[in-house]
Amino acid sequence: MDENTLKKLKEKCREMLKEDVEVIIVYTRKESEPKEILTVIESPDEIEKITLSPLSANNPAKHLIHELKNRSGKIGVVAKGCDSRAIKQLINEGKIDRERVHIIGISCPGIIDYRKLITKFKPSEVKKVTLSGDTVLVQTVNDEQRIPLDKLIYENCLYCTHPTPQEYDSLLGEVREGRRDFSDIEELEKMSQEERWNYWIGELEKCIRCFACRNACPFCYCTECLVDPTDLAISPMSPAEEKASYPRFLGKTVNAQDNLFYHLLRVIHHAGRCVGCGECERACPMDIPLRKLERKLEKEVIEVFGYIPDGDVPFLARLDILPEKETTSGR
Amino acid sequence: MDNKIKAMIYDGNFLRDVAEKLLEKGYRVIAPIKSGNYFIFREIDNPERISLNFINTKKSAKEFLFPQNEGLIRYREWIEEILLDSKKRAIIGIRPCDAKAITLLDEVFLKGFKDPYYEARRKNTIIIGYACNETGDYCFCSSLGLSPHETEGMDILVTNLGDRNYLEVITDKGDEIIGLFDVKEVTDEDGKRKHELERKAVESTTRKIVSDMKDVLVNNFNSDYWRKVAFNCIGCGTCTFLCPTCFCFDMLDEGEKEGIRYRAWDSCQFPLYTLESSSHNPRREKWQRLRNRFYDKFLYTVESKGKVFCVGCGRCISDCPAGVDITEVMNGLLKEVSE
Amino acid sequence: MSESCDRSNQLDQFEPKIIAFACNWCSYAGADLAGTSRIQYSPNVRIIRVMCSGMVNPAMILYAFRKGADGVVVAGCHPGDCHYNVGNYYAKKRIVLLKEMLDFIGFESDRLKLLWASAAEGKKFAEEMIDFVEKIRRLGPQKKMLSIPYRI
Amino acid sequence: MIDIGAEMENPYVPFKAEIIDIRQEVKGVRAIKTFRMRLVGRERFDYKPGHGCLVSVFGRGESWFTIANSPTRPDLEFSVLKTGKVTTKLHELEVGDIVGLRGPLGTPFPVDEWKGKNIITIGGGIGQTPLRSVYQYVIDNYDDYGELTIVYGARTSRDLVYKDELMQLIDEGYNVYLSVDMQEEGWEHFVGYVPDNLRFNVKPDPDNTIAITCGPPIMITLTLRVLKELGFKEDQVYTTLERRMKCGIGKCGRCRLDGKYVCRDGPVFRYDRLSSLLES
Repeated sequence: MDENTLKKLKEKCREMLKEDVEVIIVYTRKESEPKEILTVIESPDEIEKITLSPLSANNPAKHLIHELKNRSGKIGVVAKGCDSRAIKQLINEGKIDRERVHIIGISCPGIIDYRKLITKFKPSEVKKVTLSGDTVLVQTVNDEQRIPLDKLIYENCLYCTHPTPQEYDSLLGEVREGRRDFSDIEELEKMSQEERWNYWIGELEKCIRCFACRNACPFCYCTECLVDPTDLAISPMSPAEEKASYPRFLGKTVNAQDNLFYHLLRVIHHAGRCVGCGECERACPMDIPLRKLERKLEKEVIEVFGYIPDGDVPFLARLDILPEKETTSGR
Repeated sequence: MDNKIKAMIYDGNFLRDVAEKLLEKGYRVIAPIKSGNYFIFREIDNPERISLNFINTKKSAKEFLFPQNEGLIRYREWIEEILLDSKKRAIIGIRPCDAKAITLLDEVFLKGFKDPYYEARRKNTIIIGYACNETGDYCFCSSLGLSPHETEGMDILVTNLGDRNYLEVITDKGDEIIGLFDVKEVTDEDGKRKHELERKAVESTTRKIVSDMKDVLVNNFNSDYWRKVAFNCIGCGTCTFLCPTCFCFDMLDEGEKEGIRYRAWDSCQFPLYTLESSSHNPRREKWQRLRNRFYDKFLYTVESKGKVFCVGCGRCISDCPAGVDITEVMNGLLKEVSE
Repeated sequence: MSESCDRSNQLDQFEPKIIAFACNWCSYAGADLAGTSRIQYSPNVRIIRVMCSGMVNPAMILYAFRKGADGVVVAGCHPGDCHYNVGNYYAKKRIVLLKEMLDFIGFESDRLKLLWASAAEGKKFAEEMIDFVEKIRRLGPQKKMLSIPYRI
Repeated sequence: MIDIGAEMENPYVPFKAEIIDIRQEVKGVRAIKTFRMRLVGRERFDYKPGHGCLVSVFGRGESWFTIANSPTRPDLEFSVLKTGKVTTKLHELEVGDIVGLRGPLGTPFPVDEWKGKNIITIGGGIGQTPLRSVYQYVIDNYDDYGELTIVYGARTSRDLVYKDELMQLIDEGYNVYLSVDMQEEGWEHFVGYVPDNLRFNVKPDPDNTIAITCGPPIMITLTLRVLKELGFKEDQVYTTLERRMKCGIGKCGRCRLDGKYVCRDGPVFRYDRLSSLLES
């Protein structure tokens, strides 16, 4: 994520654009603030726009699906550890055709939580944010500050299991070891049942059901989502009974219980698929700790079912790893 | 300065004291409190919980006049009850841009067909504003003809001069309330100080937008620019739900035999918003929906209501997960047109 | 789908509302057998016939809780003799995960029960239902997940 | 000009209405039923042809229907195509059931301005409903208006709505041009699409004539093109638009098309106002 990785990335992109790659999905900086967004570059003169810093947060997997649908050629994509895991999982689920993708893997030391950054700096004054070693260099209009990364790091990256991409065509940055650690989930599990209920109802009461978490997640791609279908598979010819009897599990009543229904249902669909990229928590305007729900699910998938994520056979298909008892928790 | 507005000085923290007084008089007081690392309006029962060191709250106070869920009719075989809510309320500590947004909502709900539900709440709500001495990084109210010390839409505007408060009373409702407090005359030194604060706030605004985009938008409806702008957008409802001037709603029935017909916030970014039962959807693509949001704010509402429906609060910029920025989009369109 | 269960007021003895999703080939036939052979079991159980226990979607279970069910039972065939071969395996996987998540958020996951009952085990089906209703009666009415939109 | 929904003090609360007669117009998958309703406990609100109502079924929701009969005829008639949640429930109702009615909503046809002019109505499928209200009004005040021509077509003769009424009009000597898309035995009228029927058979003379068209979007576009070829100017042609509607009073933003609300400023539009719209 430091300067020379960025230089190598630019050279790599220049080469790729000369070869068979039609476009590359890369990070570029917004004009008015240091936040980085994903853009598609097609020609070599756009190479200068590419950035790579601890602010390159978003997961390009969903954009990749979109571009593959709209273009015919090969597509390059810059992917950190969790992003490449997402792309690999989507390949297993048949949403991405591996031959048409050139993955530039970036070994990721952890990204900055933008919300923490703007509590310390005014966004319009920040010129450049770069990483050297494990301290962050923030160049602002009037001075330059050095802050240790773990002061600004996005909390989810502390529990990162795959900082170095597994699935890539070329890899930049030295290899890093991930670790599997569910200490924050165990903290929550120690609380009593009442405390946990009050904690979660207190958090989920803030939800305004804007569906940013679902729309940001690379694995929430069903158009007929049970909770808020983005498109109904109806045609002018579909009979009225079918449309009338369409199941409506959830209206637009926004209260703690209905929000809980929505989030539980959304999360449980990610069993064994979630790669921990944190897009859902970053997208949530109300700062709800959504990652904790997903990580609890990942913990159960590993401990109760003994399924190691990233296996080639998706979790749903593994019917041979059922626990004997109904549930081991019983707490 | 509108001549009707009376200015006066109050020693001490007026917002906290007025909250206490109004609670005693049986008002439901709604004020900003700190929750997590942002601020939000909540109904409070003791004035200590008010905290005022914020640029703006996460959600505007719109939800107390036009709630996210509002019961209209409770029914069994036929109508059981019409659920009007006319409890006396006071919204305290609202920023000038959100107060202006409320006057825009009045344009929608009180003009032409009077919306009885909105009117019942609006008539019984006192709005006491809190001027901005420093604009945030995402604010651009000054480029929309608004000032950080704007008084439109408020009963009383409070400006913090440090040790004392500079009050501006705009409506008779404000007069009644001021009557309960002992206030002092304004010295011209206070007046100078207030204008100084206002000027400093306007200067510190970094973001700009051109408010009259009408003809640029009309000629560029089919340009490819809108597809590029929508590349990153994920089609969620965050910008519309946080926006203080968005008023679209959906009406649903909950409960087959007996239940409630309620209306809930809806977003033009959701595809089902315009999907017809014949499966025809006038805005099927994500970029058409995003384009519609910009056209609604800067063209359609100008055509139908004569007002730009944006108050420059910047919430849709700061909280957009995909980094779509209304000022960059509009200025980008102007730049692209000029090339 | 269960209608909105209106909350009967607090009698001296709490009568729980139980929703049972019974798989058409085994458990529903088992419940039928219990009925035809005059085996009594508590009337609180409302049975919904589904073609396979694998069809029971977590949304249906959560929807039942949201509308006021005190307990939900998913009854299917014994592992191995499911009419669709793997339906009950999926059911088990979903129910175990859902119970873990319900427990994590502080909801009594004992209110959800997975039951294997073949077509011949009418008696076992009835007994399981009776002691499940007792367990729920001890747990008391389920108010946590109950969503009352009329509160708007 | 009738103020929209003048008699409703709360625009979201429907009037109580009882179904007094149901006529099955079309059977099968795309069934159509015409409901005749009478308000309970109050006089019928007065309205103009082209006004519509939101028929409300508690527990299911509301749907917009243009009033099918002319104000000169008793009660209120709505033709309901079975296509979704609310309409399916409506089709299950029997005579005597209670529904809610919110209206009159929308902007009606300016029938007063048309006095002394010839009227031609061009309808397709269920689009015939608003036109029926117009031609019934014209027939009841026939000396105020010029010549009336009715052009109406549907996919098959089974899909024709108000068939017996139209046959009766033919016997009474009004020029009615019916058409079906495909040839059927026992069908002696025109075979083909409505716009072709208009171009080859009807060939209306644009002088002092008002044309009103309503039906599926493709039919409207083709009909507008034929009318232009025949020399109709844009302010002589009226059409209606289809949009998803919820509040019906120009608030909720769903049916907004550019600066206009289809439910309040429409669904009837004069064509010259439509051609300038960006999004149509």
